[in-house]
Amino acid sequence: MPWTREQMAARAARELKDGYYVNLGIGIPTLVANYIPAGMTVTLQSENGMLGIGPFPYEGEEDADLINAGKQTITELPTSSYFSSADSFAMIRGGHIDMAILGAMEVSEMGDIANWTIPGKMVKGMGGAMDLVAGVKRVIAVMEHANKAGKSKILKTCSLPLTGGRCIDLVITDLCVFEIDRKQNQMRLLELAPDVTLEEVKAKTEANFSHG
Amino acid sequence: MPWTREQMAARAARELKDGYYVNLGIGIPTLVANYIPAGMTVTLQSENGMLGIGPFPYEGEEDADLINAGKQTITELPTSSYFSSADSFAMIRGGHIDMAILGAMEVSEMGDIANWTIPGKMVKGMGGAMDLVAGVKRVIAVMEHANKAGKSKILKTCSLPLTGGRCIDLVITDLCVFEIDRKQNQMRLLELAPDVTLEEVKAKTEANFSHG
Amino acid sequence: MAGKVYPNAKAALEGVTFDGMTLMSGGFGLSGNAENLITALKENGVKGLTVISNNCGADNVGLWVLLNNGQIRKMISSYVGENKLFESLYLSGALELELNPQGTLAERIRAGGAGIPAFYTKTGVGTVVAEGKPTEQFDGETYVRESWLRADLAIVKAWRGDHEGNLIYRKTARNFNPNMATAAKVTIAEVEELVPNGALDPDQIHTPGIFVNRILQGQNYSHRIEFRTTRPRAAKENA
Amino acid sequence: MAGKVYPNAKAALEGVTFDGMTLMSGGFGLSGNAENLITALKENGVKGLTVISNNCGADNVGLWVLLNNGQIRKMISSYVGENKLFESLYLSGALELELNPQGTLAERIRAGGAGIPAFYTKTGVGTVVAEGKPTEQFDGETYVRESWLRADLAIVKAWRGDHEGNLIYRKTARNFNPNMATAAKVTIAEVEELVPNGALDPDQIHTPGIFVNRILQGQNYSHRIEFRTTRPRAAKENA
Repeated sequence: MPWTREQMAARAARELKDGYYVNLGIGIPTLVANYIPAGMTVTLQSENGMLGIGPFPYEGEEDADLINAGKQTITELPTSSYFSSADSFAMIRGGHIDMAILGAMEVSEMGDIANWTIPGKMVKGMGGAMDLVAGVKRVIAVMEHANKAGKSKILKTCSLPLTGGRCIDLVITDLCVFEIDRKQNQMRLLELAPDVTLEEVKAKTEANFSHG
Repeated sequence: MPWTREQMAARAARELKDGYYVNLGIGIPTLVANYIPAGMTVTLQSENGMLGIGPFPYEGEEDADLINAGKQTITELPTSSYFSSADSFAMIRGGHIDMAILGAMEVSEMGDIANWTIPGKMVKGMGGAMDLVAGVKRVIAVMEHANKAGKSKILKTCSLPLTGGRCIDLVITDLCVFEIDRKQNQMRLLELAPDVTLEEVKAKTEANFSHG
Repeated sequence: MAGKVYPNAKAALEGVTFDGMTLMSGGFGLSGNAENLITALKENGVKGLTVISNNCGADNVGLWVLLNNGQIRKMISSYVGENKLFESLYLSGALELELNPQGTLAERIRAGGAGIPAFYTKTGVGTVVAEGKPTEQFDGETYVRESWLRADLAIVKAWRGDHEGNLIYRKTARNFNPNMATAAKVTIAEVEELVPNGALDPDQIHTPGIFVNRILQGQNYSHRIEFRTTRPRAAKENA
Repeated sequence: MAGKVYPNAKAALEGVTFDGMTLMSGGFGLSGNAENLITALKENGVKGLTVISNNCGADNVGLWVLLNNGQIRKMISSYVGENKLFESLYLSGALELELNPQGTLAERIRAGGAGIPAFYTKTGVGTVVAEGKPTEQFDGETYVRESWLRADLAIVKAWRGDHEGNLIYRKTARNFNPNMATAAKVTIAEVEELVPNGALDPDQIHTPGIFVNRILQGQNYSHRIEFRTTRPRAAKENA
């Protein structure tokens, strides 16, 4: 049985380590915050200029001056800090964030990622995604394994415009987990969702991968 | 009669304008602060990270955490602000300081300045001088016209290692004031100290200059 | 000194706008936007603007107002989603768009204020962002060269400001404001609270007054929220 | 979490020093020096240091102590005047020196922390500083390319810090400290006051805790002043 969105978030949370500074993308990655193990200190960064994101505010306590990179209302913690956009991305680009967990439209076996545009369909922009994949020490993509038509999103080469090349270390889909060795350009199957078979993953994956 | 150090400082102060942000070098330039006309607001920057330098502290009120770029104890004003070294020199390099008034060992008729080292004699360093001459909108050199041996310090070409090229707009010596057109590479005599003659300046100046 | 304080946004804009100018506008999403100055720019009617701003507002708010009034020719932004007007103008060819990675945008603005015409970054290497730009290897990794951004006018929003133009921002409303304040020929700041000189702690100034040419007390801030997310009160007991 | 707080400077240095390492040391003149950590580095005995610091202390204080103990191989600084020991070691060939303009030094350190391997500046063009470095024209003016600086260890001094490593500096003791805190593999901060989490206003943090790996409460600060300048009390009446 494939993993649900919540289960994918929980699986991603298992990559966290005590003391990590982490940036969570919009969508499933945001849910990861709910699965940080008790007793573990993980500090969340928001690229609009904050370290130490707290939980959503209680109703009536929302503050228009306190939002995350997804423009959702949040709260601060006793150890939070605020800074400018230039300082925030100096922090990201300078390699100070330990991990980013991001959504993806396509990932290649070399660790390329496409998650910001579909030419002719979407006028949005990359926001901070290109900075995060280029600057963060370890980048995890959390995504559906295939699109609605059943076509693999784990590819030999991305077909969409890239967000970054050779920058993804781990891919968590609804079917399985791949790790990517960016130096060797090799993707390896690490684990399967319950009752998902190697054959099913092989059938639904365009990319080459090793296993076992 | 040549100008005294105090008179040179007073002459330099006449270049200030209301609302200016100014950086004053060590020595005679520091004295300029005493000649800011009443009613004129001039904000002094210290390149170690402060805007709005106040007067020296009263005895017993010195604060080791509050010094100027010459490492002298100073005070703050109600409108002062502090910032990091990178921010301070971003301010200087970015052209936000209206005027710098600096000492000089040599100035050339093209506006080159040498004021940081004498090879084989002095191991000190340039501190912020190179940043100031390169980044500040208008740079004024205040200096003795000749050395103790009577040799001109206003030269065709500087003999000492440069602090910056084509960056000086005005030179105030004990004998006279020169203005330099940095685009045209031309130096022009603007005024003479009382009882100092054009002939005397000509005799004591190696550089070419126009007058009248 | 000729004071920096202006009675309102309209007065503060006098003599500093011209058609075809480049404008920096602070804010991220709807947080930290110079709402009074944007409204005054609409009334001012200046046209053909190149606007440098992370986003372009949302329906009826922020820079959307200038977009809707046909005053913007080109946007330099990192994210323009959730903005139907923008999308339709762009797809019709009525609006130019230069997309920058958010961190590259922020650093280009900082560089503009800091006298740094170009710098190298890993961001965007191997993507459309790096196309046509010089790249170079440092320590075995490839970097792309990006150039500074400067503007004729920057409009910024702060929480508190004094008469000298010293500014303090509040929470994530800081965002691009301090960087933009340094990168324009003229910077105008609007503040929620204009305080007397001496009311701000010199150790706590985010934008020193040297960067602010004009300042005004803003009014009628919308405090609008794009995505209101909350947790139930009941959770308090378990917190 | 494995805590960041260490009982003293000696403990905080454990496991992070090695001969030949590159050290950044905050401070300008005698203001904002990590005095406890410098003393502990002397006791630690690490040798062959390349030290990046604006100055090199003064007689018996600051980095002078490490210089006098033969621990420094090379200095990267902007100003080393008023330091006889430095001068004699340098002239005897026992010490290497790389002089940088102060602003270039500060920006190279910021670049090191910000992931920017190179940038262009006008500072130093036409001087010895630009010799051997690439230059380029932007908008008709010549700029020289400078590269980032990074270190194995940065030691910084702040006024107040919490257990997360968030730091607030005081007055001109801030100087290079916030920039250096971002540019080393390991950063250790000593503070005059170690305060509980929650005691610092998140809007007022100068160095976010992410940049600080270890923190300790310092003691016995010298508060030494290099050039004591005062005005007479009598002047108060005329002020």
